Amino acid sequence: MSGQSLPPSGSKLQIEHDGQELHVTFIKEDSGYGVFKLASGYNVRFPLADVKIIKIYDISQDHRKTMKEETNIGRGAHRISLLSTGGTISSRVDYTTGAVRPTKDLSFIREAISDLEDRINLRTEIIDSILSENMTPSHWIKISHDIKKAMESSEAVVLLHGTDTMSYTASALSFMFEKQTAPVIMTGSQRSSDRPSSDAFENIESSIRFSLENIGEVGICMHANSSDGSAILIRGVRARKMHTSRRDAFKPMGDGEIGRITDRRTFIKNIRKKTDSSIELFDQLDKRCGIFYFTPASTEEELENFSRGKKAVVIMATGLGHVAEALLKKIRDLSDSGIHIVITSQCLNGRVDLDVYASGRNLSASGAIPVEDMLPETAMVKSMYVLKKDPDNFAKLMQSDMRGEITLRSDTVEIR
Amino acid sequence: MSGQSLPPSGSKLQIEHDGQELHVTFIKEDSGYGVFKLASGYNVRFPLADVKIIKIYDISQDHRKTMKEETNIGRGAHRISLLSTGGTISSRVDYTTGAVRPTKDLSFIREAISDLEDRINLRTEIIDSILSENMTPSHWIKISHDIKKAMESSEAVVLLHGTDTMSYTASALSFMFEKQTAPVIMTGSQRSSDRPSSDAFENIESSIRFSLENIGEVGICMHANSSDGSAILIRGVRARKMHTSRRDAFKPMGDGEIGRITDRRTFIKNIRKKTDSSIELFDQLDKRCGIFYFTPASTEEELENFSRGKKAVVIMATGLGHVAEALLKKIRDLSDSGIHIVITSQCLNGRVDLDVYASGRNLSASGAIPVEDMLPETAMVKSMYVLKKDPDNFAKLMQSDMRGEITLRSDTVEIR
Amino acid sequence: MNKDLVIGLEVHLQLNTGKLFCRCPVSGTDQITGQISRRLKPTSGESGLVDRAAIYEEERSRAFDYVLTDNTCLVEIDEEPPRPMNPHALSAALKIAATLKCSILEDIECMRKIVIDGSNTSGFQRTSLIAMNGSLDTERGKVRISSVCLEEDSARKIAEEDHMVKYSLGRLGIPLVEITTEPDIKSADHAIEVARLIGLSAMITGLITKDSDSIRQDVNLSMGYGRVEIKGISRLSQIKEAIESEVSRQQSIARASEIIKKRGGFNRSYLEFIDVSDLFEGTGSILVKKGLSEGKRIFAACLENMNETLKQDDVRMGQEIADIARAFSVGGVLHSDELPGYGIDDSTVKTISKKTGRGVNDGILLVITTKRTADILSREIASRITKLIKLDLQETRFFSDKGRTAYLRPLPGAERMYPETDVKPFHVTNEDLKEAIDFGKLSAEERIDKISKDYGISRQDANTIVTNMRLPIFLALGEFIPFRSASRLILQKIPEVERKMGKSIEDEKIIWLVQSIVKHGLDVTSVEAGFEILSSGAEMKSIPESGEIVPLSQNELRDLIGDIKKNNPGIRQGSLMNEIRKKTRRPFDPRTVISIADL
Amino acid sequence: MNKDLVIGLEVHLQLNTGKLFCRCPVSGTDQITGQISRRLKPTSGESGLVDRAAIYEEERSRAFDYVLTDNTCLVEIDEEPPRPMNPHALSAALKIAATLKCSILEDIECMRKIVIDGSNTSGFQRTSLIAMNGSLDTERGKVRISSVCLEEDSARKIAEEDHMVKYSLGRLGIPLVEITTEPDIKSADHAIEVARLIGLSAMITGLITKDSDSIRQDVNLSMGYGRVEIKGISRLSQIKEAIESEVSRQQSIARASEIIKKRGGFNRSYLEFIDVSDLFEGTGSILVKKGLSEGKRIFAACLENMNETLKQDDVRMGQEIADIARAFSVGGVLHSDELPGYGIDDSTVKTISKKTGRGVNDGILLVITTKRTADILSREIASRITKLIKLDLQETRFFSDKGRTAYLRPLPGAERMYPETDVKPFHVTNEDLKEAIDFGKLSAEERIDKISKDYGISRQDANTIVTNMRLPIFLALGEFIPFRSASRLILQKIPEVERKMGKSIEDEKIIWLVQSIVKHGLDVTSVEAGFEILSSGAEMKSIPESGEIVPLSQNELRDLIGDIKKNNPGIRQGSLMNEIRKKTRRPFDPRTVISIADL
Repeated sequence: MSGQSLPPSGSKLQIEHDGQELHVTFIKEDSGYGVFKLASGYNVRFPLADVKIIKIYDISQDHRKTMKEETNIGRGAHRISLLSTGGTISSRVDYTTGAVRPTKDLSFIREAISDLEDRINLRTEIIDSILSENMTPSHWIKISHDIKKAMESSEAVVLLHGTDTMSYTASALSFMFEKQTAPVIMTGSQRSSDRPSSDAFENIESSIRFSLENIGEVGICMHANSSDGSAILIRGVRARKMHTSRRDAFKPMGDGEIGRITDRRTFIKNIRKKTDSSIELFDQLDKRCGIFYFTPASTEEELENFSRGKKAVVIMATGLGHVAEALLKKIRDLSDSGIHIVITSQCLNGRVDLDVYASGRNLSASGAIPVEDMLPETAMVKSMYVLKKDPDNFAKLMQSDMRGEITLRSDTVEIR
Repeated sequence: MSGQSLPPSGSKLQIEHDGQELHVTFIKEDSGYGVFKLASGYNVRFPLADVKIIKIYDISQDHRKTMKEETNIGRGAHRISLLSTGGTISSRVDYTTGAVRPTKDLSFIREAISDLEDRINLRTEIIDSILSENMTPSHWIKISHDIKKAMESSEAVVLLHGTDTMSYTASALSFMFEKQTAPVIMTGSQRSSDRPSSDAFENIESSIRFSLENIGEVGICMHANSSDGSAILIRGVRARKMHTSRRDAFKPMGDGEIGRITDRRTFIKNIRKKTDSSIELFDQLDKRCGIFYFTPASTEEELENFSRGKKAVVIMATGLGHVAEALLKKIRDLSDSGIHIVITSQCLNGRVDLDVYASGRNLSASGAIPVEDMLPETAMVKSMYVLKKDPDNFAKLMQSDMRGEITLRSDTVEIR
Repeated sequence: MNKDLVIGLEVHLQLNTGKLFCRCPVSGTDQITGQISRRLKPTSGESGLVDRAAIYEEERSRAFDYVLTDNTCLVEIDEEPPRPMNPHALSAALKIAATLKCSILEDIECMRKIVIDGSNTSGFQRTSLIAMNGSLDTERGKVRISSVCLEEDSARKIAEEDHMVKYSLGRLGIPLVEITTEPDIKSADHAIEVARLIGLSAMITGLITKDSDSIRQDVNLSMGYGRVEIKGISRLSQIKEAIESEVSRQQSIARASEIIKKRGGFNRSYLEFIDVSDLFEGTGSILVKKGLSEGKRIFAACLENMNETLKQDDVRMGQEIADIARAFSVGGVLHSDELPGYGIDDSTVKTISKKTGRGVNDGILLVITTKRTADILSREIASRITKLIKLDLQETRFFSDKGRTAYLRPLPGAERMYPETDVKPFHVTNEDLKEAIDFGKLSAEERIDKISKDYGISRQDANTIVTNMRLPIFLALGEFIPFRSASRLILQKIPEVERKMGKSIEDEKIIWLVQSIVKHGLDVTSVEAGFEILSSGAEMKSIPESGEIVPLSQNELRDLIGDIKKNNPGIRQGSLMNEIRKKTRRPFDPRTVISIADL
Repeated sequence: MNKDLVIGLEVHLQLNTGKLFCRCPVSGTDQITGQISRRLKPTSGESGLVDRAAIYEEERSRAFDYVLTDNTCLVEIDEEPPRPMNPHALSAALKIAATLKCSILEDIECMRKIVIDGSNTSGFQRTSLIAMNGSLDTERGKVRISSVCLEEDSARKIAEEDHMVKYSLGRLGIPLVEITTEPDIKSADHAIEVARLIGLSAMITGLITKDSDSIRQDVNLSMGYGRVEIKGISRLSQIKEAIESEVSRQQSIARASEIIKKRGGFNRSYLEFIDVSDLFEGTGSILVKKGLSEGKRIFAACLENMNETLKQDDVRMGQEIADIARAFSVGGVLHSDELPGYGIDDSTVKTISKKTGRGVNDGILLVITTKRTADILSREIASRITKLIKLDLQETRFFSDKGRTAYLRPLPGAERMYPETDVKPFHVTNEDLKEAIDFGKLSAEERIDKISKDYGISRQDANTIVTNMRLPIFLALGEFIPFRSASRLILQKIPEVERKMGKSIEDEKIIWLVQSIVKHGLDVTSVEAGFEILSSGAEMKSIPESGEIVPLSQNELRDLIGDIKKNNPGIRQGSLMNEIRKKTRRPFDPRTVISIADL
């Protein structure tokens, strides 16, 4: 096929390769290779140079369906908005090219929620189509506007999101929505929705069930364990992806569990309720924040380099919130120069406490701000919010609970 | 007492304060305050300016005991070396000043192991006296020499260490000891040994029990759960402190559990055995490594600043090992300039896999080195080792299992 | 009573402000959320009998089990450092201290008091001295207050077996204010007065829990033989009982001491226990049989010069010996003053006497236990007897449910106190200080007078409200209804309703119901009607919306009265009211009835 | 047999190289390590009967339970992406392909084949085409090989109930080589030969598991009515049975079709089911009673023109209907050709006939199920009958343990195959390619000849070693003992010992024992003695150190023989050997005996 122009993907061809004639469907070109589908369904890959087209039977028209980006499902009373930002949950394999990518086809949702069609009137909307590792604070602000708009016309908002940074977005939305008139239930999936075993179906169904409750906060709904059949709702500021690939990757750190669905029965607890008053959205974030991971190899220079251009640095310190004494002077200097140094722990579970050891007291004296049992990622997102909201009271606000990100009682449950 | 010179700590005085006369023991001066112990045992704190010494009964002599830094416990056959580096486990409150600090008094160990006195002959030695947040790679090298020396004259080495960075040290020792003729069991405590409820006693007892087994690797022995009575042994390269304060903070990530003690019965599994041949210690580490914590706020600039002066940067990426596309070019540049970019996941559990999504494949193509299910901290320590051991084969060695830091089978146990 | 008798009190009061070093609530639902087990190591600095007992317990691998309840967190299970001291608890304690005219310490340092009986998971109790040198005016003169401390309550023991003690952690960490008097108390009756007044000074803050053991008194007592601290007195009336029984005990020991000394004294540093189990083959003694079946042995020892001092008239050294054995969990103790008896015949006693080389003045002790424990008891009992005969009686005792005091442990000394390094010393804020001092300007009694006057209720009612810990709800209800009505509701209506329902109504629910009814524009008659309906089983939520709490209108009353009068011509005022009540549960204004009825 | 009969084979062979997409071992201890449950959603691209069944199952909330075993990891439970393809499995598959003279694909792309019966946790099977266009020389001529694929084995079904199917995951992911022939096979006997030769071509690699279902054949068969794929044939002998029963079935359908068409055909798109449960009150039919007691109903429908085609001589359309009902988990199916019967009397049949408007040519179908399922079956059965009468017989069937084939699902089509995006397409390395091609230079038969020649064993022994999957251990033992001895050990001694022990000995243990004995400087006689001792219950570890495997020395033999001869003067050679064996279990060299005995 070298020298020949390639037919459109999906065209039926007769080709010759290695002395054999084959009837195939042309799939795609992939760095010098031609990918062809045999009648048996198997794909074969031949160097294009070795392939000769004998005949083109049927030139494929591009029949990729143009999906509506908005659609309505269900005939029930509850108006729910489902917004999709992309991620695995709305990714499908392109059966022609074999690539998995965010799609604009949300038709699988209809199947997922067939049990609920009598109760809900679901309006779906594609607001973005990206994998979540590419989310930035600017995206969060845009999403917050979309949610606000959706919230104004519906009782609940379900947000589809990639799982990689879902908890960051959940934290950001938690802080930005100072008052919300509807729940924001975020969900994603660890297996894409084109797979029979995808967790997308149950995650969406469960999210919609949660969205029917009187919840006035941002939660993440995912599988509660590896089996199908139960879901967990986690407070946005206390969720963390704790496994790279399992369905039950999202864990409530500390007392972050605010709901559970078992056998289609919904339980919620310790939830903030919706407000009756109007939505209050604070849509500014200072991006000049980051997370510094302290290790025994950390030096003053490393910390200084990292802090360049930042307004707040969240240190993931060791244990109760300790860093090497060798860094204390640098922390004091940075702090004096106006960069807030926030202390969290790389242990992830439990509370930082700079009062137990002399080293902690010294760190505290250097101007570092310990933030109780707040997750490091939440602390970074909160810093972004507080830096715009009330920079003069940065330390005080960081150390006060605003959205459940700090809990003063440490649950006695097992470590996650 | 202003203007008066302060008597030694422990002196008995009669003082006047606020019109009251009091018989007290002088404890210490603390930023302008005098701390005095009443006959009832309570301490009171008065501004020194408000206190008048009426009489000094008894000027205290400094009676702090000079403890031997080496001692022998037990009359058994098994020669075990116990080396202390400091940390909470060897910290005690100074009953006079009230400060908790590493002590050179290991006499509590005798109580901890009274059950084992018939079997062991334990030689204790203080090799350092620091809190583990102050450990650096240089300390690891020094410790490795001390261990080697101890190993040459005993069947097992127990190493007391602060918990904050214990898993880093364990990783370092795991790599540095290429062959070991004796187990190295590290232990620490979450409650200092001066407390009746300290976990130090059981942790030391359990460590010594483990040290009697045929183990040829570095393990961390700590409480298996919040109750007393059972201990877990975790492979050094797979241990992580997962709680700031609980006794059972150390968890085996992945299949890192290599032993357990329940009701004083020892079980071990999947262990590497001691070698009969001589000890092989590789005592060089390249300190120019660090952990970069990727977040949605991360920028090319942040990564570049952090990487300055480094030879290897371990990125804690999201999910399966993804970072924002916006960083790919920078990663390629850094990689091209000779800085190794190692990919781990901030999920901590599970495996990175850059083959599932296009974003991962692009990252892989940018020269990043995904390291399976290796812990980020272990990856950093291993980088230090490999950079000295065989820098030309950096990627290959990082992606191969050397000490159990990479497991090719992912256990189906719950997420920790 | 003895003329040398010197009495002091320690009063402990639980605060309802939330726990002291974590943010758990004081009361929970007792729902069990988990269980852990722990061991405590006696720390090497310790000394004394309790420590010996603790080492002994350690040797027996005695474990403590802890039941977690829904008002516990990681702090109670010693898995997280304490939080800073609860400011509400501190403020309450300062007010109490000020009411007792104490000097408040402006800088507070938290201490650890080592306690290894398992009642604290940490192995110590956190306690802070917050004030000193106060005084209380009593009918029998001024009593000095030595100190006011703020400490954490211990865990509640819920089960005890041979190798295990189980505690519930719900109570651990509740703030306790400990008020200690100087030994200025003159008599048991005086002690009761002092305890009552101290209690009142605390209750007047409205911040004492309503729990059954919210107030506990310890008595310090000395009649010249050393200080004895008697713990576990929860009711005022027991104070007298405890003092009198302890005085009688000490007098008895003094007599025994005199007798024994006269005979030449007790000069052993250990008892020579002989294993006499063989003598009990086929014994009729149930106690002995049980012991043998559990694998224990019977040990006998001669008690030098102690014959007829063990249990003879009011000389009861046997009890003292049994107490010490009990500290080592040994219950099987018999002595010659009660033998023959317990199924042991005279000939056996004689044989034992011979075997132990008992002289004419000597007593015999039988102990049913293991060899190992017997070895320990041998020294412990000898040392105990020696101490008692020297009339060194100082120790901590407890007031048992048998109406007598019993041995608990040695007196704690100053060496058991160390700084709590996890809690930073702190300065009392000027606001707290000022608030406390202002509060302390009136004594408790004066403050009750003021309540009576300010809210227009009788002094007795004011006093009852305070001592029943009803002050907070009284003040809360006063926001919605007149204080007099609030008082009546709290002291009469609600207790009545609670009796009918057979359970108490939570304060928050009472406030909610009152507030909800008043919000509907209804008054206290409707409120009382509402509680009446509640007692008949109605769901609380439905009551504010219920028509049955709406008072009868003039027209409705007129119709009703018309009907009644038709059937009962010439009915009298009282009967008319009753007839109306029979016909409707709705409230009405009696004055309107009178004006309409035109009787 | 029918002259138009066309047969092809698919042979599946499990590789013992470790699992295909994870690093789990192929065999485990079957120890259960956990259980999960899942649901699979049919993906929207799917169509056909199985999908309808799947949707139906979904509606019934049918869940799949999976038992985890110790040879599973996160990959088997679909919780981790697959690892790269196991290179050892690929290498083995390539060798097999080369032996079958296939062209190896140099670039391999892994596909997902959608399977939603729960046998794959992911909902698909991973499969890769690795070679095409091979050929096999058989006694009846050349048979073309279409393709060699490398795929993962499915989970093993261990239980099935109404709402649940349970699988064990131990087998999931074991590499399967799938070899597909063109339909060049001429007869059932020929099919057996082809299957045997294909099996041999795989077994000669020494990399096929010894598991009971390590080799499974599917037969593709057509006699002009569409292709039928028959699955589940594990033994070679069943191939013939399956082909013959399917041929007879198709002939029977052809006859039924002819009869029905002659009568006017079957022209319904659904069956009109009538609820006739009322007729069965107090019925004697156990089947019906059971159904009613489970809350099911009895539905009857007329089967147009199908009288006496349901089960009459060799016309058995009733079986076809029952098969389709079974796909919807309905077991209670009866038809007029078997009625009266099953406890249903003639009058009931008549009443039903009347109610359903049965004509003279019509049959009757009774189904015991729920209304909902009956609604679904109504269309499914009608569509099935229509298809059969059109003689469109193509579908997937399975060979049941009743010796006949039964309906399984529609034939899978190309539309069920999508790329496995989690596994990168990859290039076969030159080394692998070369190794495979070298290996393929000899056919399996030639290679067996070579083994026989190279190792000095008989051709039959060589063949047995290969077909019993003993090649790897044969080669391994050859490192320590002569190959002929290894062959004897494997084919005779060890099977004998295993029979005695009643269990098989793992290969690793055999190798360990042989190696350990040889290490002690002992030879194969000692090895055999070692296995003998093992069979008498000795612990394996102790055997290499045991004196009992040390051959008798010349002196020892001399003494023994002397003794024996003394008692048995004139003993003969054979008896002498037996006498020695009676006196000792230790091995000895018979030649030495002969030379010593001097007989």
